[in-house]
Amino acid sequence: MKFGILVKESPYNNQAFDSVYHFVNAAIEMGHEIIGIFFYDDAVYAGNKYLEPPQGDRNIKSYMDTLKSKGVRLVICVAAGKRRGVTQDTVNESAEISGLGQLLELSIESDRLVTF
Amino acid sequence: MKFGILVKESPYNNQAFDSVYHFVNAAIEMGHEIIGIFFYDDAVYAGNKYLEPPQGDRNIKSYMDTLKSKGVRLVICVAAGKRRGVTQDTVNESAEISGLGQLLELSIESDRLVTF
Amino acid sequence: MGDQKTKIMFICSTAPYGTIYEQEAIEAMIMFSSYEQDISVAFIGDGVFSLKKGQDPSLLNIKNFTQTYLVIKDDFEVSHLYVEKESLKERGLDESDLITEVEVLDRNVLRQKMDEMKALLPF
Amino acid sequence: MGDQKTKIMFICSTAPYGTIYEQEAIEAMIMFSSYEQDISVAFIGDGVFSLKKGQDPSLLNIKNFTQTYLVIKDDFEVSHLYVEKESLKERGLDESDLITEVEVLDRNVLRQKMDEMKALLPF
Amino acid sequence: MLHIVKRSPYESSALNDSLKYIREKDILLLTEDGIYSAKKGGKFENLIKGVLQNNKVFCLVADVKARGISESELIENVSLIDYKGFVEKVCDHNPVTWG
Amino acid sequence: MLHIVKRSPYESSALNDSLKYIREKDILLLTEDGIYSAKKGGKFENLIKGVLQNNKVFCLVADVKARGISESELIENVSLIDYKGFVEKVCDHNPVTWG
Repeated sequence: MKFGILVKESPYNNQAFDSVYHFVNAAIEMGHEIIGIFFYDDAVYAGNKYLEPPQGDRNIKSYMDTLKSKGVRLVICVAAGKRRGVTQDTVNESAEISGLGQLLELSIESDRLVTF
Repeated sequence: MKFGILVKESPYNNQAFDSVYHFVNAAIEMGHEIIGIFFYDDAVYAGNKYLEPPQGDRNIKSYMDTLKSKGVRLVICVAAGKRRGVTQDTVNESAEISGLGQLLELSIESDRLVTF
Repeated sequence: MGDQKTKIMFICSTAPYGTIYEQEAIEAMIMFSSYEQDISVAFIGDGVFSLKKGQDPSLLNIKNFTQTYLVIKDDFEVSHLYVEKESLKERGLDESDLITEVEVLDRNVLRQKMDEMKALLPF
Repeated sequence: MGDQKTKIMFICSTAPYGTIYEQEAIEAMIMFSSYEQDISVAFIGDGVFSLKKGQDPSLLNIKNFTQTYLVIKDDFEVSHLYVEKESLKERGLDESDLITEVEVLDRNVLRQKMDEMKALLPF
Repeated sequence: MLHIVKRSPYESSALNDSLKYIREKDILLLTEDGIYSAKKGGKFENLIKGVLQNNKVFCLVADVKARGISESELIENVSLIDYKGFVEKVCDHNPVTWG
Repeated sequence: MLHIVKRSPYESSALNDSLKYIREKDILLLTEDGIYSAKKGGKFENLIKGVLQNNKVFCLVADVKARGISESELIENVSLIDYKGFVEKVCDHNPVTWG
């Protein structure tokens, strides 16, 4: 099946992005296709390249890099990102910045859209 | 009176920092002293210098600058900030980065500590 | 994207201003509507407060983004604005308290609409 | 900072892992305790879940930060760990479910402790 | 003690949590989405009326206006205050914020 | 429909909101802090038992273990699934996330 993912919650305040990470890894292992993860609302903070988590703590940036290395598109909403300081200048290289049209495309092209 | 402020919520996701802004302005106008605002948890995102809010929208950066111009210390927690990518390299010039000891000092030196 | 329109529903269940979800939901609705799909918006729970008449957030320096709902069907081709009847009642509101014309539906009927959707977007 | 110790209470009312509040509250407690003030911690509501025995977040790649409570009184000189009795009961828990020794208090008694505090820090 | 409630009572336990700790002479201050608690005809009308028998209840006027709640839609004896009033209440009472 | 509830029922209305929309053949999936809903002896035990009469209820095992809830502490007939099970449920049912 083809999955699209929408994540809305802040990566450190909430467990949501952790859940996305584990869900997506499981889906890929099972042979499903993830056509993209769309980061909206406070979730765009996951795309900041300056994150420096303490040792032994969750590492959001390495989660992003791992997902990217598995071929998953990581799309940061341009409008939500701009407002919050996640822009072309500050975005993690594993992620890309694009518009809300990408979320619509996920809704159309996926068999299932899952929100976290 | 001397007030200390603790703000914990994300500036865009929540109204909390807006409430801080209006509360602090009112307190200063009334002749009270604000000995500092401590940004913790997701509130540290308010200290990011890259914010570019759309026209006509709330402007968190200009709120920070206004508070600073009124002599209010804006303290971003170093540990919470590092985790979230708000560091010496990315912090708004109106804010300063410091440790949790500053929050303790606010608790001790203020007549009232208010959490938002 | 094929010929058939995709049915997508925004489920708005959060109050305005206290959090940003409803404001960014509207930004998404506006963008979606330019792609000629079949977009509907369901207001349930605290989401119904977004449609309350008389909102004036000027004292908070926040713009009244809910005004967009006045034109969202005509200017942005959103197909339906549904409001759950039970949520209105629980909040002491009725249709006359709302800023624009909507389809007030029983929860059961709204649930049937949800079943027709390809994707549900909760905000 | 003067001779008199300042009485400060952390009010922990959030469950662990789902949100970061409890983890960052502990980081603050540890830092505070090195300044020789009078620090207490009250667990109310979902905060009591932080003290539940048997937590193992390894499948989530999250560290079990609540282990800090095992040593917080001895190593970090936090004066009191209070747990609200009513919150335990509502969640089907009792003292034997908790990872460390605490003072279980009736809500009324805990409220009296709050009245003695200079500052209340809700997390 | 000043109990500050800023979340909607329909989606958060904050109002209920605060009421467990409210005592004589305490004040309940509703801000942000918390002001919906004080709407006439809403689910929490009786709860707030009960609080009003022993305690004063205030709503922040900027938050009430933002959300389109007119004065006549507020439960009787709930008072409106501005940010300066908020500051005054904090001067008078040690604040605790719920939710 | 797959109803995903990720907030604690003690502090959020998400569980209750989901149950207003649950119908025959729907599934309730408890994740993150939502898993506290399924704890034996807790305030929501009867509510969940009621749901179980008509619907299947699942808890994400990683979230249950993280929070120190043993299998014997879960309400009877609530089933544990891992992330792959979660993926399977989403394949079978259109998901909606509450709260």
